[in-house]
Amino acid sequence: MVRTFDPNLSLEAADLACIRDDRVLFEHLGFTLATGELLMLEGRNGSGKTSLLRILCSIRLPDAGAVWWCGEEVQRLGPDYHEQLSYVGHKDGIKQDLTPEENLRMARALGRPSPELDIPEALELFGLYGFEDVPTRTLSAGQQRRVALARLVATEAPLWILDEPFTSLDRDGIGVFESVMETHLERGGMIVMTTHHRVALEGERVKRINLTA
Amino acid sequence: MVRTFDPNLSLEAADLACIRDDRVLFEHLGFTLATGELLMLEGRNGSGKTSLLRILCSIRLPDAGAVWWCGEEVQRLGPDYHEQLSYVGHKDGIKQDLTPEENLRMARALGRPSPELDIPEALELFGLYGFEDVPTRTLSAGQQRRVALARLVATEAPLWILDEPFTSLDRDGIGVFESVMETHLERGGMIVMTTHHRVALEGERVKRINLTA
Amino acid sequence: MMRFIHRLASPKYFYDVAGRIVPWAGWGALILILVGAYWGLVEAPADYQQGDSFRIIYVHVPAAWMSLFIYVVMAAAGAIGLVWRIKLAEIIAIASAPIGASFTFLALVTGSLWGKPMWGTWWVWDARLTSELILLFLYLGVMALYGAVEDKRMASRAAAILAIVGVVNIPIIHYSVEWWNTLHQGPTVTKLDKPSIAPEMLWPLLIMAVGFQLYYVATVLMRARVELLERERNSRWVQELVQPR
Amino acid sequence: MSALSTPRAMALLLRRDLLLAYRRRAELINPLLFFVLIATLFPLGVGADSRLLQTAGPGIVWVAALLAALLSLDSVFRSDFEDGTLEQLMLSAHPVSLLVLAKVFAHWLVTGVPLILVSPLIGVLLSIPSRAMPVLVASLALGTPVLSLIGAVGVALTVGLRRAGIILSLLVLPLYVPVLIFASSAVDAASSGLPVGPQLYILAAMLVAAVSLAPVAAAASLRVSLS
Amino acid sequence: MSALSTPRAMALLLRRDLLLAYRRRAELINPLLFFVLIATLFPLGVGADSRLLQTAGPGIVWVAALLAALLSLDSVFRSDFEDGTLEQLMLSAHPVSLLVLAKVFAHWLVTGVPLILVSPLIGVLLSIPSRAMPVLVASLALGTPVLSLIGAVGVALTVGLRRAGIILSLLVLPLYVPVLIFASSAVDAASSGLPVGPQLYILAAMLVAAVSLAPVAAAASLRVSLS
Ligand code: HEM
Ligand SMILES: Nc1ncnc2c1ncn2[C@@H]1O[C@H](COP(=O)(O)OP(=O)(O)OP(=O)(O)O)[C@@H](O)[C@H]1O
Ligand SMILES: Nc1ncnc2c1ncn2[C@@H]1O[C@H](COP(=O)(O)OP(=O)(O)OP(=O)(O)O)[C@@H](O)[C@H]1O
Ligand SMILES: [Mg+2]
Ligand SMILES: [Mg+2]
Repeated sequence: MVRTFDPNLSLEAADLACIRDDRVLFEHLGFTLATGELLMLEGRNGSGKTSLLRILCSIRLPDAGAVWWCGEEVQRLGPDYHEQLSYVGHKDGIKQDLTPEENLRMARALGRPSPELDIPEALELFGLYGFEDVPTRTLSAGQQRRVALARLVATEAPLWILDEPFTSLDRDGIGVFESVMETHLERGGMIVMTTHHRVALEGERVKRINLTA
Repeated sequence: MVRTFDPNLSLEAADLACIRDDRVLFEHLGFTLATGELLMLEGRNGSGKTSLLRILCSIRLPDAGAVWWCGEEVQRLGPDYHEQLSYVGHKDGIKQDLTPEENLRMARALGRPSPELDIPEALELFGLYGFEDVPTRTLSAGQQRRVALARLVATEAPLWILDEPFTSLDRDGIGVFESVMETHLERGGMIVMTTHHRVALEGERVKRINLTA
Repeated sequence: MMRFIHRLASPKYFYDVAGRIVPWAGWGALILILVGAYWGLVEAPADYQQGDSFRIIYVHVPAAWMSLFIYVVMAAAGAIGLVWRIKLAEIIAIASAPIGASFTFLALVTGSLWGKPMWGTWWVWDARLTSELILLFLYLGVMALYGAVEDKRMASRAAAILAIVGVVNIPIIHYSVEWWNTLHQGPTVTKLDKPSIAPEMLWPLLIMAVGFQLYYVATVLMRARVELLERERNSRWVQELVQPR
Repeated sequence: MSALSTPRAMALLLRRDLLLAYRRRAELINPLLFFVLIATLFPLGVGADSRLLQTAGPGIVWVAALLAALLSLDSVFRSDFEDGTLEQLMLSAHPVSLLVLAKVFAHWLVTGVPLILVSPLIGVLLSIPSRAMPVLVASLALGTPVLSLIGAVGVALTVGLRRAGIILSLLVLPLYVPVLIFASSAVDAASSGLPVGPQLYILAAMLVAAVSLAPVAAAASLRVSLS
Repeated sequence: MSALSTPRAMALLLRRDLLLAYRRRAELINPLLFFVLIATLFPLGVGADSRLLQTAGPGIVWVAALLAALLSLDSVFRSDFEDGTLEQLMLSAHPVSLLVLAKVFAHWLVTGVPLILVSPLIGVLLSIPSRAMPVLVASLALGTPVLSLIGAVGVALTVGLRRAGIILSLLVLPLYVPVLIFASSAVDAASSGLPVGPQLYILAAMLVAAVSLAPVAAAASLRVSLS
């Protein structure tokens, strides 16, 4: 039986604004995301997608508005909120001197370990079989990105926040990761992401916000 | 009148090999590239594309074989070869504390300034109008990539070596850069590049090498 | 001649030749060192000023000479490897470093053991002692740099550059006793015209020195063979070598 | 599966940092070598008068220790910041201040402890009398963790604020001064055969204060630096 | 349009590096601050016996200068390496060794010159007699460029390594020792009213040798580090 996440989870944002150097990137931005839904942030280069994602993670404070997780403000939840989310940013967030395996072990220590996939399985899923015990610095750009993404499946968090996850991936890699996202949504997970690629996920569960407009 | 490059230029490689940590990435690799041609390197993550590009730039020594520019070995040409090429790697190669304009000025000092486009025009071409005098660090990932690419048109080099130039670009940006490459080839330039995206350039002038095979 | 050099530069040929030299040099070193030690420590007369403590000279001086000699060999081999990209030279250079470091250490230790009875202190900050200590740090630096770079081909080239830069220290060590008036002994043995040392003391010293040389040859070739196998482990000749026949 | 307990996560983080240090074991002895090098540079610069050295000895050892700590500090957060793993730490399910404590402890184990072990040797090179050696070792054992802890706050501030380099020197070094003064005066007193209790008690008190306050301050600084 | 002449490219690179330093002007005074702090920490650690200080003074100034140089070295190539601009330099149409020379010159202007300017003040703090001040300034003027040049080779060798800070000091400090010895002995001699010609000539010779050799060695090292 496939475990599912609590169906009452929700991520809400209202009236968010972000101002950088006097330029208003966005204002009055709000949305609600329920389980099984994907929020796709679109917009041109420099439209504020990364800034918004960092606000949703609570790494950055919004210039107005607030973000709620299951009805509570994320700033006040602190580690309790962080336990529920996994973030993959423009930077991979892996240690170059550790092996992929050690990197994932650390990720599991910081979050919640996944009960379904252990570390070798997670690496295998992303085609890193045979590379699990070399220093990550000796991997190619795409392989490093795969390690960062493997973190998502080696831990268990209902909310994924992804900033251009497909960067440097080859077509195989993109295919694999799309099916991983698919599964996550089916299990009742949520995803907020940006990408300039076309993504194969469609349907009602995909919401879109365009920051350029 | 559009200036064209010397039609006798050529880039040749023969019997190249690259070995990393005992793994042979490629062997007996050779090609010839004439003016107006594009060489597209394909291959999965970790197949050795970046390594090959760095060998072609003469940043890295091949484990076997050699590369020739107009019949002379590139290792021996040194700066004379470097004057003929522009390289955009995985890293942008721009200084975060300088403005885009200052970055391009430096690029022009290190290579050959383009006689056709001055710096503001090059930035304008890549949609960076209005950002020419803010520190590059405050630009978004895609905007930074655009600055790196603007270097190609602000200087004049017949050979472009590009490692996934489309990273972080939005669709507009991709369109612009494809037409820039088109023009470069028509003027008799040469391009060696990798990408996991589909590129709109086709025809006889596009050669392909697949490193996975 | 060129053909011979070319053949020697081929890894497999070098591996075989070195394998044949090692036992000769090794046994030679052992015999010479034993003879020299017996002659020096037992037979040779005691010094009229220093008594028996002078006998440490038979270890100290050859070790100090070796520490300088090996550094020069290392830097020269490094330079050859860097300019002509000869793999064997790189390997010789890097194999020399730990041996040279040990001889330097030995020279420092025996020197300060000798210093205690002679100067009444283990250590003074005089020019020769200081520059020899710097030599130790240079050796350590070369080894640390080599160890820190992942790609061994790059590592040996980086280490070679450092070794070459450090060569400036060698004349400083050698001439320090002339350039500055120091506590340390001036040239006694190496004066060109006539050594100011009794022949009964000189002979065992020279025998020890040759013994140390042979010891270096044996160990450096051994280390080089190991390093060579490791770097060439994918090549055909190594595969054939390790294949059980 | 629920999240690991916080102590367990701290232990794993500690292990990770030690492992990282071990991966670069060639560099592991480096703070140590740096310490030794500085301690030998001084006699070279100052001249080899051994009476002079003896008076200056404790000061030199402690200034060297302080600089070795300062130089190795960067590694506490800088590389984590640059590769994005610091973001991951901040987004972990555990209180950041405790994770910081684990990281600082790892830093101390890797840079402070070797200094303590090698200090008697340096003491000999600098002609510190042997009756003062135990006090030298004790003062380092109490003092170096304080250096790591205070330093962590400084680095946490400098890691994000691009121009905060100045804050590191301005904030950290002056805070180091009391440690330096009490520690080297303890060693001085011991060389002259005077009691050293008061100085060591003060150092111990500093250690307690630093352990309880510095991680919280560092965590807060990191949060500011990252946003 | 053909490429710029090499001297012009060097001038532009120099200008760029100075501009970058100016952009981070808050960090600009960092090495200086460090220099001042060390020079003041010593009296604290050593105790304020002024006869002792006077003998130790030149050594302390020079050790401080040497450490300040060491600390600021990283900035010569490190940040260029990390953002990929170093690759661009290596692929430029000009000889790399000359570009390196321009960068080192910028580094010296930013870190060495302020030290020289402030050194008389430090000299007073450490009770160096005023007749030795000109020699102190002269020794710094001849010596600090050598430190920058030698340091550039070390940084070029270690730029590819993470956490190279301390391995760097292991490589560079031994090579710094001769500068330290001659420079501080010059100041010592001047304090005692002895002639200082020989030492200063040797420093000048070192400078000439370093200017001609170090850029070449650094360029070769960069080529190795990048490949
Ligand atoms: C830690 C202390 C010492 C160190 C580091 C040291 C270092 C050296 C070095 C590097 C050499 C070789 C110089 C060359 O060939 O250019 C040497 C040679 C020599 N040392 Fe020492 N030494 C030390 C203590 C002593 C002491 C205490 C004595 C005896 C008083 C001594 C006597 C000699 C002699 C006789 C030579 C041979 C000189 C010649 O003819 O080349 N050394 N030492
Ligand atoms: N610094 C290094 N040290 C050792 N091995 C390396 C290093 N860099 C890359 N490699 C190895 O070389 C292989 C090829 O890497 P390269 O970066 O050339 O791949 P790539 O084709 O560019 O991949 P991508 O599409 O992910 O960018 C990798 O699998 C990696 O194992
Ligand atoms: N550190 C910063 N300081 C000041 N302004 C910044 C900073 N980072 C980003 N900005 C500004 O915020 C704008 C939005 O940046 P952001 O990174 O959010 O864009 P993005 O939508 O993620 O773009 P991309 O598609 O290129 O990744 C940029 O145009 C930039 O000018
Ligand atoms: Mg972005
Ligand atoms: Mg690549």
